Amino acid sequence: MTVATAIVRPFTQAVGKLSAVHRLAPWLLVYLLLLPLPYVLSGLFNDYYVYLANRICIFILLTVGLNIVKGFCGQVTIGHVGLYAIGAVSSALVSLHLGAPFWVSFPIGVLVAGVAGIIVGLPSVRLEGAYLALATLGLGESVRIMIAVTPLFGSSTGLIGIPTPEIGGFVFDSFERYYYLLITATMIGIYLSFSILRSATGRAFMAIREDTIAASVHGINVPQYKLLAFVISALYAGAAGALFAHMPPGYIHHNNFTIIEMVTLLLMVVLGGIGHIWGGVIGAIIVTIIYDQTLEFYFYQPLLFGLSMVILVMFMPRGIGGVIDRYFVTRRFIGAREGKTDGAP
Amino acid sequence: MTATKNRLIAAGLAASLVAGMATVAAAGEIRVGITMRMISENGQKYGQMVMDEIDMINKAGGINGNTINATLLNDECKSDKGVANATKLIFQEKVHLLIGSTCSSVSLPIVDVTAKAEVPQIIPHSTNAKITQKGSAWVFRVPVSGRYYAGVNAKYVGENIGKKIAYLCAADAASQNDCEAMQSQMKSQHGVEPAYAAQVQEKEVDFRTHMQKIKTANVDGIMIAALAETMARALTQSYEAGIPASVRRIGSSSASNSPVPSIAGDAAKGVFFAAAYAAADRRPIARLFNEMVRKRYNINAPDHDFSQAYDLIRIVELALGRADLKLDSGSLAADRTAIRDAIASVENYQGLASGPISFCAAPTPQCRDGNRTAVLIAYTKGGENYVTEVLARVTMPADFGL
Amino acid sequence: MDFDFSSLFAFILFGLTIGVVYGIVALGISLIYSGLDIVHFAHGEIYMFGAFFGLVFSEQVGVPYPLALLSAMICAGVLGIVIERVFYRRLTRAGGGYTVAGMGMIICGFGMSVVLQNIAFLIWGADAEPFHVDLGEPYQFGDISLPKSYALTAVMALFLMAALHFFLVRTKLGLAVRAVAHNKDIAFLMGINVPLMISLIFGLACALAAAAGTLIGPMQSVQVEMGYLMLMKAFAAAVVGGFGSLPGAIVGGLLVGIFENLGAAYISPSHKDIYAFLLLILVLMIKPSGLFGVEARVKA
Amino acid sequence: MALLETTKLSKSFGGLRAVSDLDIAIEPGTIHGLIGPNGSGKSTFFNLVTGVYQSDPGSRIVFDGTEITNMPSHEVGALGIARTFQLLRLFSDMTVLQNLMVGYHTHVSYSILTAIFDRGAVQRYDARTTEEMMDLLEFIGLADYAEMPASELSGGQRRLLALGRAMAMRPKLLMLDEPAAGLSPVNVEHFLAIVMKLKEKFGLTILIVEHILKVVMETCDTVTVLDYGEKIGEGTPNEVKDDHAVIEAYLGQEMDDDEVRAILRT
Repeated sequence: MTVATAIVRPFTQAVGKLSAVHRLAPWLLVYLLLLPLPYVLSGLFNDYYVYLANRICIFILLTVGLNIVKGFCGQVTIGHVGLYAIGAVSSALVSLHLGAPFWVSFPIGVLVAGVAGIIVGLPSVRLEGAYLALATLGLGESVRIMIAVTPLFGSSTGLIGIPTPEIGGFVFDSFERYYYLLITATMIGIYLSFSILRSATGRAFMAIREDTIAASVHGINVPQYKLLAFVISALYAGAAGALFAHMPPGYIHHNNFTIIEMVTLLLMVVLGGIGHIWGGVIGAIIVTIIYDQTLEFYFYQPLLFGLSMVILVMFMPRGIGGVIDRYFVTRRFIGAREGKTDGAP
Repeated sequence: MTATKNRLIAAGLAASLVAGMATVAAAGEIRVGITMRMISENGQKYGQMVMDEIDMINKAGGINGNTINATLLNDECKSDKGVANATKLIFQEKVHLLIGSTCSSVSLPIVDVTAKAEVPQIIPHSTNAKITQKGSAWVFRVPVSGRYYAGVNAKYVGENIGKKIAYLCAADAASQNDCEAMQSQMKSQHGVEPAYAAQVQEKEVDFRTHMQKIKTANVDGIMIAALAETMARALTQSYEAGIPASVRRIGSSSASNSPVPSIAGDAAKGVFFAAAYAAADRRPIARLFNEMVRKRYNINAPDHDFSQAYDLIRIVELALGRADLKLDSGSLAADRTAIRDAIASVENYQGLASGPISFCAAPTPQCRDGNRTAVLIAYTKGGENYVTEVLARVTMPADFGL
Repeated sequence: MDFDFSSLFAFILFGLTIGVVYGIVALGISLIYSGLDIVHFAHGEIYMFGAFFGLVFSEQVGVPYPLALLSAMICAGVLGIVIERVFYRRLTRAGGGYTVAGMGMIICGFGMSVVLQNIAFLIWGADAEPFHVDLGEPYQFGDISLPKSYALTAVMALFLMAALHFFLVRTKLGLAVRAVAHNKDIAFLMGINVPLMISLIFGLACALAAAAGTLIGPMQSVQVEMGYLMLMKAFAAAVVGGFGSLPGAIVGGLLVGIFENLGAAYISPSHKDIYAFLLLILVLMIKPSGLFGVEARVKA
Repeated sequence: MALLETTKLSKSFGGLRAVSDLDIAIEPGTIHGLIGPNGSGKSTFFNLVTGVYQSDPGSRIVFDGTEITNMPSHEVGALGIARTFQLLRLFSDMTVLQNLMVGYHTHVSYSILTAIFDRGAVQRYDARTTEEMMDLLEFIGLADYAEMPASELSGGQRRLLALGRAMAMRPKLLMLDEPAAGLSPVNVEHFLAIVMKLKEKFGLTILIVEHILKVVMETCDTVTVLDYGEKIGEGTPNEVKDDHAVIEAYLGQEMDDDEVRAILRT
């Protein structure tokens, strides 16, 4: 806890100072700092870490989206990989069969995932808790089966040779180059999630999560906001999927979208902290690194992951983000008590 | 005070993490990376065998005095994990040679990774024809490509069994490929359409609906293309549904895996399939191999996945011996190219496999699909102590099925 | 495919015989839901463990099949009780806060299913294990043959359901269980040992899943991955029948079985696993409370 | 004209009639009390008016000239009806200020697109709203706790927060569901004082459901008495107090004096 404090405090102070200059300043600074990361990674370590950074970026996009619908709106969806798959396959198909460049296929992939989000969301907004979890679990698996058995979607062979993006002769064909694309998308994704969640919309999501009836009575159109959360998270999943599809070597296969991937995403969100904006980011980074470092213990890896999920839920239900939040709350709490000594009603 | 201390601890943690991630590749050793599906019992045993063989080469003095350092990773038959493993092996472990994968859907994307990184890749067991059709100069396939199997099967089926064939194809990469190729071969060789064809799920458990339909369709043979366990279930259920033994059961190449006879039991009797190795092979080398596998890995009769992994190691040993390797810090790229060229120069290698394995320099399927001979094998007894017999041995022309 | 009534009858029969197994698993899921208000996402793994227990008793210990079935049920019941006591109880008791109450339970169940699956993997490996139970030649109905194992499964399943019904309706303990399922607070005030009843419910549900596993093992062979698909279908069955309704679970199971077999026979066999889900969505759209469910009242 | 008027309002749950042919009219600017024994339909009435429950056919609810029968809750809220809950239903994991900001939701003028693409505008807008909400918090005495999660507040503060959240909606009609339940007598006084001040300041109409009769007797202009979902009496507190039917329904016959005193808090 105190170690965490030591890491967090200077960071928050710096952000505070920068924000005073311009609200985008800290974002730009972080972005600029992260841009040369591939060179640092390949210099310090090797290109494999650039690849890992790319994977982390994709996971971050997924978990940030998942956190919106799950952490903020409180809707337990287990079908996120399905939307991820839809984004990946549709973007890949558009560029493979219509020959469209990435800059066309990517938004199409995102949009198709968004539309899928609406289609899933419409029945789902009527469902609560367990029912929603069941319905979305079925959805994720159904999407995978559809891909697995339909030749157009790659079937068992997968979609091969999905073209890599290109802009003005600059081809994003290596992990280093693709990283620029991913880090840009990721930073935009995180920033937008901040914009959405730190607004009336985000507060409405949280209100729905806390108490649906109270939210509704206070003027929040619950079904509409639930659907909105669904669609936003679907857009994130679609973007992650499309970026994954075009990442070299440009290959997707239905077994990239199984329930195991969903478990990994869940673990990332739970570890980082459900309902904590940075939660998904923290979780994606930590889980990917731990996963990589334990690759050689592949027999015990899933067991370790499953067990940590159970233990986290039992003993640290709000994850790392929750611990950080807790720290700030405690500080403010003490501050408030000290500031007001004459006793409140 | 405490804040400084905490900051120090944090910095220390970060530093140790960094130190843990950076591994230094040692010079003077040949680094080989392996990515395989290490989940199934057989998968683990092939992996074990490959590692054991490499150990033995090292114990016998290595290759031209250099030891082989092998790293084995599990890809769970998932393409993204396979790509991650290949990337890790290539860039972090800086391997000279990549062996993998056992699954077509993993080998397919890895071909692009190795082609781009210019690392030779040699495939122990993936039959999908597209793998070598990508035109990579860095890929070599030891097993028989699916396109050859289909040709052999179709020829035998059309001439000896009949032309009214029902197909049950599972939705995994190898089976689907086998199934489609077989159907098109039946059409081109004998001019017949399937009497019944259904695609089932990869891990289907209940085939009764299909068997009922096939029973009423009155066919000469049933082709079941599926992974071992799925095939075993389908075989059992075909007898339960009352389809007589006179209707021949034709398996895809995964019928050679031992779970098929051991799970299907008596239902495995009479099933025949094309594969790259028959345990019933009478050659001395095969007999010795069977004994070795039985002793070391407690497997009654090794299937062709074992023989192919074994052949692969022997080919790798041969090629590494021929290659002129410097193995110092600056020679990685040159060594990789040398190994590639050495493998490409392997010609008429006669090991356990059904036929001679030959590679050549051109990045074409003709050059890179090493083995073109399939043996047709039938089970004469199912169960744990299954027995097979060889029906025929057929070599196909190099550009067959392209 | 040509249509004829004999085939149609066969497909429905196939659906019924497999549906009855979905029904038993769904029964357990419904029981847990009505008793504990949680959806048990690890129930498929309990089913898988049950099948392995049955396999071990039948093939390795060498007891007769019926005894293996009973032993598997007992073992899985104990396993279920241990899981509930050690893990779930903590969460259900914690209450309060959105993270802990609903979502935590679902995530915990999910994690538990991964844990159980991988424990089974470490013990038994990933390969399918043959489960030989020789019951003799299949029954013949004209052109249709029905293996005796399926017939036995159907009979056993019906017997188990009847036994459960008898237990819940006719015994004092069953009454206590129903009271806990209805309202834990009132049951507590009436002097019922609520935690014990909850354990009992959990154990019973897990025993049912194990029964299903042992019954279906000989027909489909036993494999670590078998739990997940069964879970999906049993969930569909439970929702179709009305979540928490016990007769509904059985009817739901039969419906799912028939629906997916007809779909595989007449529409497309490769989409077989999707049909259960389609049925689930259809029911949720038309009657969210399921066929036998009662509309839940919101309390403001 | 009455601000809120229900005609033949009915609601059955299965066979049970929770509210039956209820005609209630609430005059603007008044404090209207709703009393009755447990299960007499008071909370159901709240839920019907605010759209949490659907009423039976034939019912009619009119608010400020608009028919709101079976209107979804959020639209009812937007029209200017705010309510509190018996069990408070605070947004526990959100801060006190955020709770109020949610209350203000219907008045927020920017859309989701603005939120996504013009964060600056949103920040400026929210800063203004925050100021307003801080004034309100000052008014109810919770300003120092603005950044604290609602779950950290004490019981009395939580009741105040529920009130503040309802007031953030800028309602015309404020419906309080047992606002004094669980409060000590001193805190009840404090709470009522704040309610009265709010009424003055914003010209509110208030509908109050309360078990503590003393509260009702002291604050209400009109009182409606419910029993088994039916109206059994209506009038000024003093009229109702002497009504025979009311006393019988409310106090029953078996009650001894101590129990009566306990309920009346006299």
